[in-house]
Amino acid sequence: MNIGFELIRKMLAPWLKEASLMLKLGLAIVITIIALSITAPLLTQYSPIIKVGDALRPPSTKHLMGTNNLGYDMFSRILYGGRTVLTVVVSATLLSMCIGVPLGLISGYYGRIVDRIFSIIMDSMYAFPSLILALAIAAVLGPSMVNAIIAIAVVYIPTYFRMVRGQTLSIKSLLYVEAAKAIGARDLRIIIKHILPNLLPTIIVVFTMNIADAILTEAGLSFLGFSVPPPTPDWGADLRAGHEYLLAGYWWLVAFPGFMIMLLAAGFALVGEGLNDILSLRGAEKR
Amino acid sequence: MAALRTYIIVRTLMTIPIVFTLLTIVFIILRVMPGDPITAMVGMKAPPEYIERLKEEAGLNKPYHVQYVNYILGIIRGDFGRSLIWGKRPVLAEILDHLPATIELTIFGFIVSIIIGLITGTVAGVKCYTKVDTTLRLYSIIAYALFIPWLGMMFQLIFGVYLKILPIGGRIDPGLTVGWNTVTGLYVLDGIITGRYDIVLNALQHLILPSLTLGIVLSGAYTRLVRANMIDVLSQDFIRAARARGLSELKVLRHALKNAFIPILTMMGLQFAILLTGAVLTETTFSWPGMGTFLLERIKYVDYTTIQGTIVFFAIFVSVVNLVVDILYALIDPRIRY
Amino acid sequence: MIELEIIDLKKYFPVQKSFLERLLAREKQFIKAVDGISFKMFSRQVFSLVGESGCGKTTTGRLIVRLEKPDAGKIVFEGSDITFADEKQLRPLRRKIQIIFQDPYASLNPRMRIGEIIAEPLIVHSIADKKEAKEEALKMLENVGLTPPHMFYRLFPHQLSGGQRQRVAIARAMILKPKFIVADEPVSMIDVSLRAAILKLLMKFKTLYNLSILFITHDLAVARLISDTIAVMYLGKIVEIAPTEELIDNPLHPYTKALLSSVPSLIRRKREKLVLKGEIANPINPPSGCRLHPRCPYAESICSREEPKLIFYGNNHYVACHFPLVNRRY
Amino acid sequence: MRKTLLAIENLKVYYHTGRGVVRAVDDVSLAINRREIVGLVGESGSGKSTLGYAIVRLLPPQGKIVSGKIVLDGKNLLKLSLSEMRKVRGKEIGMVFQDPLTSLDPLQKVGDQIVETILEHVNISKKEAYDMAAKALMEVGLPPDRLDSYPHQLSGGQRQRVMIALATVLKPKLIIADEPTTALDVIVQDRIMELLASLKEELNTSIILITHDISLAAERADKIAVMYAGHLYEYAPSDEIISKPLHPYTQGLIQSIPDVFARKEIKEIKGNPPDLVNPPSGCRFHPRCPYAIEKCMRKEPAMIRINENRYVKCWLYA
Repeated sequence: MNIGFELIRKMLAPWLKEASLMLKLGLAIVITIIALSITAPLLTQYSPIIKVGDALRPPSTKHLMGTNNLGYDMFSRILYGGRTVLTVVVSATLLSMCIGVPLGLISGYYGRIVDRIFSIIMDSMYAFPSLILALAIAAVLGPSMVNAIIAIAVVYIPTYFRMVRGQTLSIKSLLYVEAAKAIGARDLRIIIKHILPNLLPTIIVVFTMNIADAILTEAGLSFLGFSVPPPTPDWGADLRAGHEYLLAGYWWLVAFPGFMIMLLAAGFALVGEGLNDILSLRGAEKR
Repeated sequence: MAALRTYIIVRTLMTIPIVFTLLTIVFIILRVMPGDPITAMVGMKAPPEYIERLKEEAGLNKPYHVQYVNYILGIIRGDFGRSLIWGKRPVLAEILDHLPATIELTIFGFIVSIIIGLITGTVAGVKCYTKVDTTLRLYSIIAYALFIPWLGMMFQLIFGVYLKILPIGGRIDPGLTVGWNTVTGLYVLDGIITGRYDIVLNALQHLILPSLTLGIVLSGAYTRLVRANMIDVLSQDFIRAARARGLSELKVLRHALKNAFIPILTMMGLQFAILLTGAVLTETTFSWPGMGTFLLERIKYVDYTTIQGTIVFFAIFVSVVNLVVDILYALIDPRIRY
Repeated sequence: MIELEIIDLKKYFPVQKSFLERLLAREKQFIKAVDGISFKMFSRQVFSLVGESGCGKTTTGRLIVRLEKPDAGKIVFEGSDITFADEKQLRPLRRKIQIIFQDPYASLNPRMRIGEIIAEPLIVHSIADKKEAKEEALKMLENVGLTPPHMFYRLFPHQLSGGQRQRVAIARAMILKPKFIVADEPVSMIDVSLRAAILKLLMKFKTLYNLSILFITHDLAVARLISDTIAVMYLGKIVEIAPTEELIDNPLHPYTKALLSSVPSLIRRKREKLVLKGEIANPINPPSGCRLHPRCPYAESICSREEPKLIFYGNNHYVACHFPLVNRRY
Repeated sequence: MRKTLLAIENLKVYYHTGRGVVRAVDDVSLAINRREIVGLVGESGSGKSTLGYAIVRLLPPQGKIVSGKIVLDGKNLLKLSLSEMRKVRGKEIGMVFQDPLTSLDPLQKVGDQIVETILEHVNISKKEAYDMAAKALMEVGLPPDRLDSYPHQLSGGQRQRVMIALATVLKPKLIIADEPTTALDVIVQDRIMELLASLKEELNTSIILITHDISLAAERADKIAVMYAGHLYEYAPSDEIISKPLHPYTQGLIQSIPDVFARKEIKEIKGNPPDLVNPPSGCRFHPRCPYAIEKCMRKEPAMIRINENRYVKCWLYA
């Protein structure tokens, strides 16, 4: 037993600093974008779905990000587009979390045949290309915001399920759960008091990482024309619309929406990575 | 070796329920979910007779269980149905027409991503928690967050529109392939086989931007993965033990890389799905005539059987790749073969 | 009075295999963790199960507190058969039989406060309301020497040292005033200088509650210190049972003797060494007959054919060996 | 030839952690003679492993050797370049680790791992290296066909024998064994210790046996060094230290462990091991020491030489 040496090996002090830096940067990006889209009406006087000027004008002081082929102001489309993206993505990931987590808990805790069936379904879905799966669902349901939410939610249920199931399995065999059994605690108490709280940090990390991924899937869906129908402002759809004018060199039609997608996804990914590092380093020091 | 053979057989058999489940999921999504696919795809305004006719052609007017049995039996026979439009060709034939383009793109994209990913990940892992590492971590996050069509369009703008040095769409200049018979459908390979180096060159030129786009975006995930595994392996006892035996850092790194590669390989199977997702978007951006553009086009034209066939094909494709990866895994790791 | 009787208890664990592999395999394979053991424990006794890792001593303990389901045999606690009791029947029993685990780092929920951990059994069995449970827990903290109790009540496990955590685990086990404790290597992960205190604490509760203790350990020195009777296990079987001093002074089984001659000791008296060949066999396919025979220097052909039974040798001494060292005693 | 093989002088090893600087080894001096087994005894956090790894300069990244000297056979290891140090590791100093399963590369056959080590240090052909590896396996009591085994195919004891073969194949002057038997059962432990002792005779090496088990050290080591909270508190021949421990900590340690062959009461050492980020002032043992006087709190005692072989760091003997 060499615990002392091990402990010191795990005290990863300088690395916590980097993790919290990533977390702060990510949070700054995410909060800024959320704030911008909430306060959109204060920041721009233009409606995103009304012709407000000449078509295909480059960025100017009047139209910060130029205008598109229909003469809509790109800047206000970006701001309001953020609302669409965040609404779809956050509702979808919350939905898949609410379904995936309980299923994973049941599957992991009780095991046996229920676990077999759930696992094989979830594993198959997980291995399948997410965008194509979402595409199939969205295509059947038809393009609308609710349908996009459903399509994305279905795609990410396995992410939560697999993580929660795996963790439940390993926590279930830990001594403190055994100890709870030995004092006579019932299953429900064990799941809620002993397993779920220990899962929460991981769930939060997966949730933020998942949002980042869902942003890209939503953008993919709307780029391919299966998310919110026009003229609702949406970054992926705007990118698609702008693609047609690319050869003519109207760069502002594509540069801004795509950049926003990247920025928002990167923001959430940074938050996820930072949280993950901090939690695992803290965990290592606590042991 | 007998144990290895058993493992391969068992693992192959285990693919069957997975494929079966996937097929069922596809069936449920396309038919049992609220709203029927034909109406959804044609639109509510289409004349009812037209919808009825399409349903009958696709066999959708029968009860669900009959449809399900027919569907599964058809796939077992290798019958993916016939297209509803354009000469009613067998779906499988159409898929096979478009498959090589996708494979060529994914192979090159994969190569780009794995090269970038391995190098950046290893460097980040070895130099972990230095400035180099921080930079590479940021790179991996940004690369991961890049939206493929956007990166593709930026490349098109720079290299196609402004610099005009690279083609921005398609697989090859149309004039070149007149009178040229492909062998495998992979243009680079066929060009080499038939000695048409002008075709090889031209195909490669067309490949640069799409595969760079796909590769860079995917490399982010690999950087992260390789880095995490390297850090993990480098902190293990046997690395310290190898240093204690006086092995040179290069040899120590070799031990580390070999061990770090195993979990990476497992992840590659799952990454393959991401690769395909990426390919669909890349194809759309670069008008690449592969499976992705094919699928989208048929969705637009409501070619229902083709849509189903293509998705089923993707399902089987993914399962087979995962199978191959798992077998490779067993070949590399002696512990699997108990 | 007999507190606990174990009769021919068995537990086989299936070798983990995936669904399809099991279909392909001709026969199921099992790890024979506990393979037919019997013993009696008198009340207020400390009974030690001693053996090397993988001998089945921990599984035996887990079977008795019914964290595992036995495959065959009988567990009789205070006259009632609890071998196959279901969860509902077990609940009242859990108040009487408690377990202390080896690893104090893993046996406490990292997200619960020390106080909550100690009070939990009272809440689970609806013995006390929240306020009473807190009072009890505070008293218990004082009892196990974690003072000031109000401070420790609010701490989280990671703020405690290994020794302190094991005190918490003991407090949790004792708050229900049990009759019977399974102590599974309670000091093996604790710093040497703190072990004595933990053992003393355990003995304090023994007198306080008239406890019977099944003490599981790999360390003969600790077993000698605290137990009345020692049983030695090897590969899922009990090979020898005797009162402590008798076992140490007159080991009859070659395995016990080998164990004794391998334990490091500060009193470096010259001992005759009994050296066993090889290492412990695979519990999936244990050797036929006497399980020690491939390693035993005294093995003869009967040892590989016939399994020796536990035989009484006087002085409360039982041994399962065809050629016990009894003749070599003088 | 000098009598002293390894001399550690005023060694300080600090870890820089999130909570502050951990003084894991603080001003430790220790001399080890040729053909001697020295038991380095201490509880977790005492700095015994850190000391062991500092000798081969294989500390975790946060660990730094702040000052001091480590002289092996007249050569200060702390002054060597990294590549010179690499030549010392494995060739002049062999290491045996606590957990043989995780200390061997799981993907490489044990034979290849031994051969790799040999070829790194000696300029011979692969064939000769294989013969050497086979011989090394036989020396540790394993059949040479085990060269073709992967680590997971061996039992715990066999793996530790492989580790020992790896450590001794180049006939080093010093072997550092870090808790070499903690992961093993007593019977196997005894045989592994026997093997180490016999190899020591055969190869004329010295061994540093790092262990938390003072009984084990007492049985096998010629001398015992007792560490507590980063300090070396007592260093003496095993017999003397067991029969007449001088330092209160050593006394407490001996009183706190039960013995199979003795009917004795055991007594714990009061209190808890100190937090090394904020160690107690003066003598680090003073909060737990039954004999502590005011001076112990204020001032750290110096190492006192009792006789030629016996050292203790305690105000009681000043």
